[in-house]
Amino acid sequence: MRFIPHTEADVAAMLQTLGVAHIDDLIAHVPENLRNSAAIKLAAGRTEAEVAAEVSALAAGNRGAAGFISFLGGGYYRHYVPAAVRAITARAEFATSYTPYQPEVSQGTTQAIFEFQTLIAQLTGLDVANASMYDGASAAAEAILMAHRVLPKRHVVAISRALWPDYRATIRTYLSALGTLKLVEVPLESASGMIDLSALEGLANDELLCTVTGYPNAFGVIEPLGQIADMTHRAGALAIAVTAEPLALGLLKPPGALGADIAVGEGQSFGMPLQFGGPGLGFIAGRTAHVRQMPGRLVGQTRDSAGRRAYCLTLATREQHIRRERATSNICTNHSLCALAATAYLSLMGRQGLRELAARNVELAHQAQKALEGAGMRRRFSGQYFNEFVVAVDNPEAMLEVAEKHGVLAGLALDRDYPDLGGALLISVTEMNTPGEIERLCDVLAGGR
Amino acid sequence: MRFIPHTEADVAAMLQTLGVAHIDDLIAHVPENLRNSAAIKLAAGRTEAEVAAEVSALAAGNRGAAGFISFLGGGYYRHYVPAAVRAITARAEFATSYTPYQPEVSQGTTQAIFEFQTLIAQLTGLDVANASMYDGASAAAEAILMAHRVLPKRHVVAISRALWPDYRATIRTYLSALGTLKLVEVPLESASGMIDLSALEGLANDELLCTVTGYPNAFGVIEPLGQIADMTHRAGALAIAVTAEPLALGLLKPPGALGADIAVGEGQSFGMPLQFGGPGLGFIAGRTAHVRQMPGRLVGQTRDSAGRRAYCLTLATREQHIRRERATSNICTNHSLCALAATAYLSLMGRQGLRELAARNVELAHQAQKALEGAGMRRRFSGQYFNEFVVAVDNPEAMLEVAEKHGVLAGLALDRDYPDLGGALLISVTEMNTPGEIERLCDVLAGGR
Amino acid sequence: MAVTDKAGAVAASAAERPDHTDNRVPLIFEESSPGRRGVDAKGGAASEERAIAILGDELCRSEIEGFPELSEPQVLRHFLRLSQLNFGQALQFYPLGSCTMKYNPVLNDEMAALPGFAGLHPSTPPRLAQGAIELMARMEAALAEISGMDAVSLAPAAGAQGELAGLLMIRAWEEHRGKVRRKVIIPDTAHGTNPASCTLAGFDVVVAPSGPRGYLEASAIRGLLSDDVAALMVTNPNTLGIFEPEIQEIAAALHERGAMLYLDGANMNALLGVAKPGDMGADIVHINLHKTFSTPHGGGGPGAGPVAVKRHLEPFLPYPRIVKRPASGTGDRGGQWEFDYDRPLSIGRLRSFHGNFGMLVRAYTYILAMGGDGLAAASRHAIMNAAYVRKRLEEHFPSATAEPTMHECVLTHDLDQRSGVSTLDIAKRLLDFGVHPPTIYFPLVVHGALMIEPTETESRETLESFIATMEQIYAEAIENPETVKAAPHALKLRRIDEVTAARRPILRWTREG
Amino acid sequence: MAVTDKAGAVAASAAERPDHTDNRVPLIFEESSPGRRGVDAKGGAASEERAIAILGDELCRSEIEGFPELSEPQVLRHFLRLSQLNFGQALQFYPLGSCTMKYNPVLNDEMAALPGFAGLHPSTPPRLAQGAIELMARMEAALAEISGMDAVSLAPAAGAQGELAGLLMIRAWEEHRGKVRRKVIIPDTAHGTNPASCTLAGFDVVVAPSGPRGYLEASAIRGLLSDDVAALMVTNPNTLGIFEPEIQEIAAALHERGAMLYLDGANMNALLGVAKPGDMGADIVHINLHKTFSTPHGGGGPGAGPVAVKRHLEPFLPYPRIVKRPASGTGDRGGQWEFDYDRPLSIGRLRSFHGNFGMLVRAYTYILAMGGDGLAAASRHAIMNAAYVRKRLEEHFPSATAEPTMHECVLTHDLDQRSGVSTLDIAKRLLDFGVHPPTIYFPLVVHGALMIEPTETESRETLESFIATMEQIYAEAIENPETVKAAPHALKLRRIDEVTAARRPILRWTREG
Ligand SMILES: Cc1ncc(COP(=O)(O)O)c(C=O)c1O
Ligand SMILES: Cc1ncc(COP(=O)(O)O)c(C=O)c1O
Repeated sequence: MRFIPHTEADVAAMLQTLGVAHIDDLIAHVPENLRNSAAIKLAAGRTEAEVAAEVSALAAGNRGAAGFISFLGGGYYRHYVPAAVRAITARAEFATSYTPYQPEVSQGTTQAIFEFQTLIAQLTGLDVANASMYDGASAAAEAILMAHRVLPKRHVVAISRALWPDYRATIRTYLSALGTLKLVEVPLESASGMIDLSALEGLANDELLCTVTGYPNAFGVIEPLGQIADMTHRAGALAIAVTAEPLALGLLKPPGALGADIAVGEGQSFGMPLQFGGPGLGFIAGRTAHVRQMPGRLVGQTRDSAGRRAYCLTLATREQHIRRERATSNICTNHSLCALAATAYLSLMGRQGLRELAARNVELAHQAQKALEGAGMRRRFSGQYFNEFVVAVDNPEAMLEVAEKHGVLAGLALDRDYPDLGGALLISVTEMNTPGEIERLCDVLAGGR
Repeated sequence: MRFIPHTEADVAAMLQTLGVAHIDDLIAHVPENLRNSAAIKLAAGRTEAEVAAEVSALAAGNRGAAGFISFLGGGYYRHYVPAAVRAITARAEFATSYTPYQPEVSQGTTQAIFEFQTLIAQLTGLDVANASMYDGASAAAEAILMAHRVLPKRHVVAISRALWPDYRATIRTYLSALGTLKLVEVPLESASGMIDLSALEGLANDELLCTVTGYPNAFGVIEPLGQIADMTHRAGALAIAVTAEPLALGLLKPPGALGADIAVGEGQSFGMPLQFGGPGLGFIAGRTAHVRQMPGRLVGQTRDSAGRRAYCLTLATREQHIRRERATSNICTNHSLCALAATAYLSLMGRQGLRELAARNVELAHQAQKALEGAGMRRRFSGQYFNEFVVAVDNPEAMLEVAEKHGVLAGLALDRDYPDLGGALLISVTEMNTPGEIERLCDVLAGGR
Repeated sequence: MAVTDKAGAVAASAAERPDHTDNRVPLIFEESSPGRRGVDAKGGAASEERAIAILGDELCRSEIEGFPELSEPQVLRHFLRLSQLNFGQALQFYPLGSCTMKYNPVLNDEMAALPGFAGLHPSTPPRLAQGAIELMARMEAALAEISGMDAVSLAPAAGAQGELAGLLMIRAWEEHRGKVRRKVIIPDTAHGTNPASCTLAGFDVVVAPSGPRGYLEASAIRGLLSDDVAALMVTNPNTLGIFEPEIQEIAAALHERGAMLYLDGANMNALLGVAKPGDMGADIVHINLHKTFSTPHGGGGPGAGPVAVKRHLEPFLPYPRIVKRPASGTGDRGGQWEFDYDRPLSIGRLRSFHGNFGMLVRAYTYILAMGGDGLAAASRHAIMNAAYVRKRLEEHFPSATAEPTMHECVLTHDLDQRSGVSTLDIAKRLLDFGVHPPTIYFPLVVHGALMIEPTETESRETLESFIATMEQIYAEAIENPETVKAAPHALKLRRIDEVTAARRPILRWTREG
Repeated sequence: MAVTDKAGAVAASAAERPDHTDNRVPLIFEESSPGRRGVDAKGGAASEERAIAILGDELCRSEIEGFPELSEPQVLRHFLRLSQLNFGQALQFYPLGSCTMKYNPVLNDEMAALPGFAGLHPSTPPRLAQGAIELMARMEAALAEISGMDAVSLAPAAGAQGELAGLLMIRAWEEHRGKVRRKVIIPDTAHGTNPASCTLAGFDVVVAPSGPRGYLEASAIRGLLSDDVAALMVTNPNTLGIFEPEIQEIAAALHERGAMLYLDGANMNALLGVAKPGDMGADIVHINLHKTFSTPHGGGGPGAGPVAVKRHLEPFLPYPRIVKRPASGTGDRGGQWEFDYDRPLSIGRLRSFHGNFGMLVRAYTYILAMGGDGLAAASRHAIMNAAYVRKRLEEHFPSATAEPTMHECVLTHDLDQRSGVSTLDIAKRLLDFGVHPPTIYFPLVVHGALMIEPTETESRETLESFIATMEQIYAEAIENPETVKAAPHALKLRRIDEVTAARRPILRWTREG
């Protein structure tokens, strides 16, 4: 067996030391009935070549992974990943190490996390970020729980309906068991595609725990986060901003600067492949005053006994392995290697590269939207947007099928989640799309109507 | 520019230190007429994404790289390369280091080469091997030059006609300038596909410098290396064995044991992708007595000043950078990273794995040959073979075209190089071919006639 | 001027500890220089102005304070040098108990990187993603077979999220049947995520003291049962490495009282082909693919924590579920794989999209490579390696239990009394020998615990070397305890002060420093 | 018993120098254990017997004496640990003169690994390999444009083979014209491959002393010319880093006497967009893709050494040549790329197949990324970096020449007289600071030469740090020379004894040891 080194001689010698005749004698104490039914009925082991062939065949079965012009977005975004990112995350020293519980032999991981925490804090305009969460959706749920630890007496959670359906569903799941919290969905302003501020106003009282707003939101629209935060603060509550396309933060005002108390999101755009939706990267940032209520791991700067700068996990008393049932979260394994990918990606992009990439996304998306407008496809919302937007169409599903036949994945139909919008298509445009592809999109959609 | 770090501020500051106003002032001493015509008329630099797209399109233009059932061999062989080999050669510490002139910071490279030298010596059954040559063909040429340094008074080089045409051509080129050496091609025994021993006998006199024999040869046939070596030695000459499919050495008697004085070959089968023919790996092994006549680099074992075992380049007085025009060869850059791939590959295969893989190649090839025989395709030669063989057909080129239309690359037509054989097809079968593919080969070839 | 200062600093530090492995790699922010870039962006600076014009100033930020600016060669060098400061399983023996640091086959990563997987958007129409969904379906089936359960969800991002899903299913199932129990029993040896997940799922934790012999006794559990107990959450083998001998009686007792058995499958590496959780009577089990199924730990993650249940809980699994729809008009033979969102009883969504797919590809690749026979062999060899280490070390590092143990062993020692050398000191001294220490001080019930899990992929030579090293450290601890107490010595850093880090937390770089 | 001995050994060594980076990784043969395997082969042992039955015993060996036997995890760990004992350009500053250790973009390797290239058999019918042949054709065109030559062959595996090809072309051309000259002039500063290639090509070497100012003077060359001189082989910039100022007059003088100018393009990194060899009057130039065009050096290779010529030599280039055949019947538009073997005047084949294609893909990827403008910028920055180091170090490490230098500078020093510290000592001391030393004692004409080539991809901070380190070493050499003479200190190995290695050569492992 290529992964199991022992030879027959090794086994014989070791069993002799253990004073048993057969390796199965070592599990003789396991109840016989269990052992008797334990055989695993799966095909026998195969050579590497055979395995590679079989798995590659499955990969080839995903026709949508290549050969289509794609405008799919809506929470996961198509961005170019520089080769250097792969070279870095492929390093065995990073990939095959565990959580850095032994800082003396984990400085590579701990320093990279410290850099990641800093980058996220810089992008969100907040004080501190943690070492990563699973994804944007669970991070949003954890943000609400964090807010609740900060304001235990309050119980109303106001969530914009323009938050991604997956995120709202995940939040519902995470909060389902805690009878104490009341989820209220704030309706949208149907014209702008933004949160209905007057409706929010109605919730702004001393029961309000927090507001949860997409920035940009599920329609690509840039919510008036400043106004929302002010309203929230006036009610003494916490404003939570949720970002699924963090590239936007290269150009948009940072949530922290607009008054958000907690900023969470999905980091997939920063150097992670699409890989059918995971693993991506959840991030969470907040204010220093609330750091002891944060979920997940934190790396801090310290020194070794010789006074040299070093980094290690810290404030662990918040965590499950110390605090157990009173921990700030149950998270243990996080998305550390994805955080490393993001750190490498952002370091490569740099200040200028990131801003220019964000700018190019804006330019192309608006170019596409104008072109579609020209082709008679009305934009559904008036609110300003970053790199995705919604167009009003009669029968999105049918349209998408036609486009697909012409080799274009034109976007996402929002009907299932937002039937009230009446025929809406979410179209996402990134630097991966060429002007030529945008033309093609117009042609097939115009034809499709 | 992503690969050039200097900012405008850096350049300004550095130029100030250098006391010049503009970076071009640093090349002002280059004759003006040269500078004026030096502009490089190539497209401007592109983003990584654009470059990746353009080069990938060229790769996609190689329809023959995938989607065909292939039986191509004849000097380069289709073998599975374990993923671990790529993980090892991708290590930046190996890939981006220079020739290990500073052993204290090159022990990774020098020890790996020492291991490579040992593995090649073990496989060839000879005393010592060097750190690598460019490829099998140039290694064969260098072997003859090495033999000439051992026996300067002799000048006839007897080359089997069953040596690969590329190899014979390369040898001709390498020897073309040295008027002293006389190349004689030894005819084949048309029935067996082996060297014509009686013809060789005719050359076995005190003018004979060396015999050069493929093992296995260009027809996949296993030459009677022992008899050839004896005959060669009786004439006081040196026997050179040339192996293009080194996997055969896992199962066949080693050249050294059969009397070969120098064994050279192509190492591509040991963990290198086909990549259209290069880089592969030339190897050369010989007897201790002749080591000072060897071309190329050698790593030896030594100690550091504290007595610890270490490895470094040695016997460099043979080489161009010391001996200049009297060097044993002009080779400087060799194929070190390919030697590392081979070392990793052979370590993974191990004694048992290598023998079993060689065995599987033999089994499948003979299975295919029998099947073709059954389908009425006569084997051209009677000599025993390893994993490729020749079948006699009327019009090979036409046959290959038909097979190609059916998605099969059925082999190589030997007509151009061996017109006298009258319609011959070289078919190579490796572990990459399934029994199903062999059936398919029979069908299309049978149909093709 | 910034640049020369920086340069000076670099040179100085080099002078101080001249070594190319000097571990004070500057922070990426300290290597930054205004205007430098690691990528060439299309559009360039001009497009930045145009974009700001499109969006309007009021929406835009003018700066990203302190953001790094480096060239590609600098960035690569920075992270490659950082990597050299880590231990990793691929390079060192890493017997971290309860973490199953086994070999991660290189092929796993290559398969996950195939364009057909890496380039697949999660919202791709299922008909264009059949290979990926089929892989998930096969993975569900394989895990069901391996664990002896009826249905599997691959959604959980990690074990802890699998725990949350499992506990929420228990709650949903009870709500569905009208009564909600408030308590979950957890042994004192449990992993921290177990109680933490209970809290998140709204249950109160009842701690069950592990019996005198280190395992749960059915009688003790019976004593804790009541109509308010929803479940018992137990890790088997438990964190002492003991296979819970009375697990079946315990399951029966629970079921009798209408409670469920949640089996924490983090230690599944002991059970492959040895005993199936389903057969033990488990109603729910989660499996950490990053432990038993060889996906890399990545310095803390990502992993995947699929949750498997018995038939009665299937309707409560998180959505979406994978289903095969009968052949549609599109002409696919044998129907088409799709996602089912219409799951009225489901606990809901755990996260966005379909789970950590990239990890599923790796684990599936591993399962194909090992096969049923290989997996069974893996557990047996893992158990033998742990037993061997326990046996060979028993003189100076006796086992915390007299019971037979499985894939890991928990050892203790008397060095603190004999020479004031603590378990932490031993752990730090191991670093000097190029060994990653075992899990220490866990489980909490064992004095100065050393929790050792060698895994099946380590050679006998490695075990012998580790044993010799442990013996040497024991001798050192007696002869000159200071050497051990002051460890590590051979690394670029001495022992790191974790206390100060927590007292005055510095959690990010700032220009002011 | 073998295993325990080995284990004992490992533990012992660990004890001796406790450090995970202890560099005595055992030899792969010493980690071997009978019956272990790193791959699962289809067919297995049974097929071995069947194959031997097929071939017959007399043809088969029964054993591969001493061949290693390890598991996959062991093999990976072995080589990853070995890798950690190397310096590499990606991790350290590596200013090795004449070697152009510039950054190797990661994308290059990814492109070479694309299945469409990696999986392409060299004997694939050209119609099924159009992408690969077109890449080669584009590469030929790009190199012709960059070098100012008329035709290019990509066949040479490295610079030295390019030299051989070039010299053989000169000979073939002369033979074609009926007269054969026997001499080639080479400056005393030339790289060793130049004279070695001359010998191989059957020419006698005439050494031209470089002039008092470090470059060749046309007058001196004229003095050496005769009807028996076939060519002058010169590196420009020469190995002192000086651009040969009289190169054009020299070319004219050569051509006047019917001799040719062979320009060694190893230092092409100084000439991109600065001066084209073709314009200098070169008849032949070879280019090292592993230097100027960023393909990795791989610990010594592989590289690629394309050779470019002026029109009159085109017929003599090695075959096969790349040609575009008019559209055949198969319906391809614009014709089809093919290989032409019918080259009556060609010097013949240099090696099997079509050259080191994998390296061509990397270099072409680099050329596309840089573009014409980027390449021109690269040489200018490379020249500035070298000039900056020369200037900043001039006090203690003066330049070997007063002439302006290009992409590299050759420095000397007085430390041997002042304190008995040699250039080798300085080189070894640099290792302690994490810097790979420059090329030393070359060119031979410079006393204690330090030949420094920073390349354009190194940042100013790195140069500043290097400068500070050199100054520090100079100071050390005066204050306590022993520190420098005994260097390195900070590595796992002290200075390695290369003399003994050559006196009693041990060139392979044997069981007896
Ligand atoms: C026994 C046990 N249970 C649960 C967990 C939590 O799993 P994860 O870290 O994947 O969330 C772990 C992991 O450390 C564990 O060891
Ligand atoms: C000036 C010069 N000429 C020729 C060569 C030989 O090139 P290669 O090593 O690629 O054979 C080199 C390489 O070191 C060189 O520096």
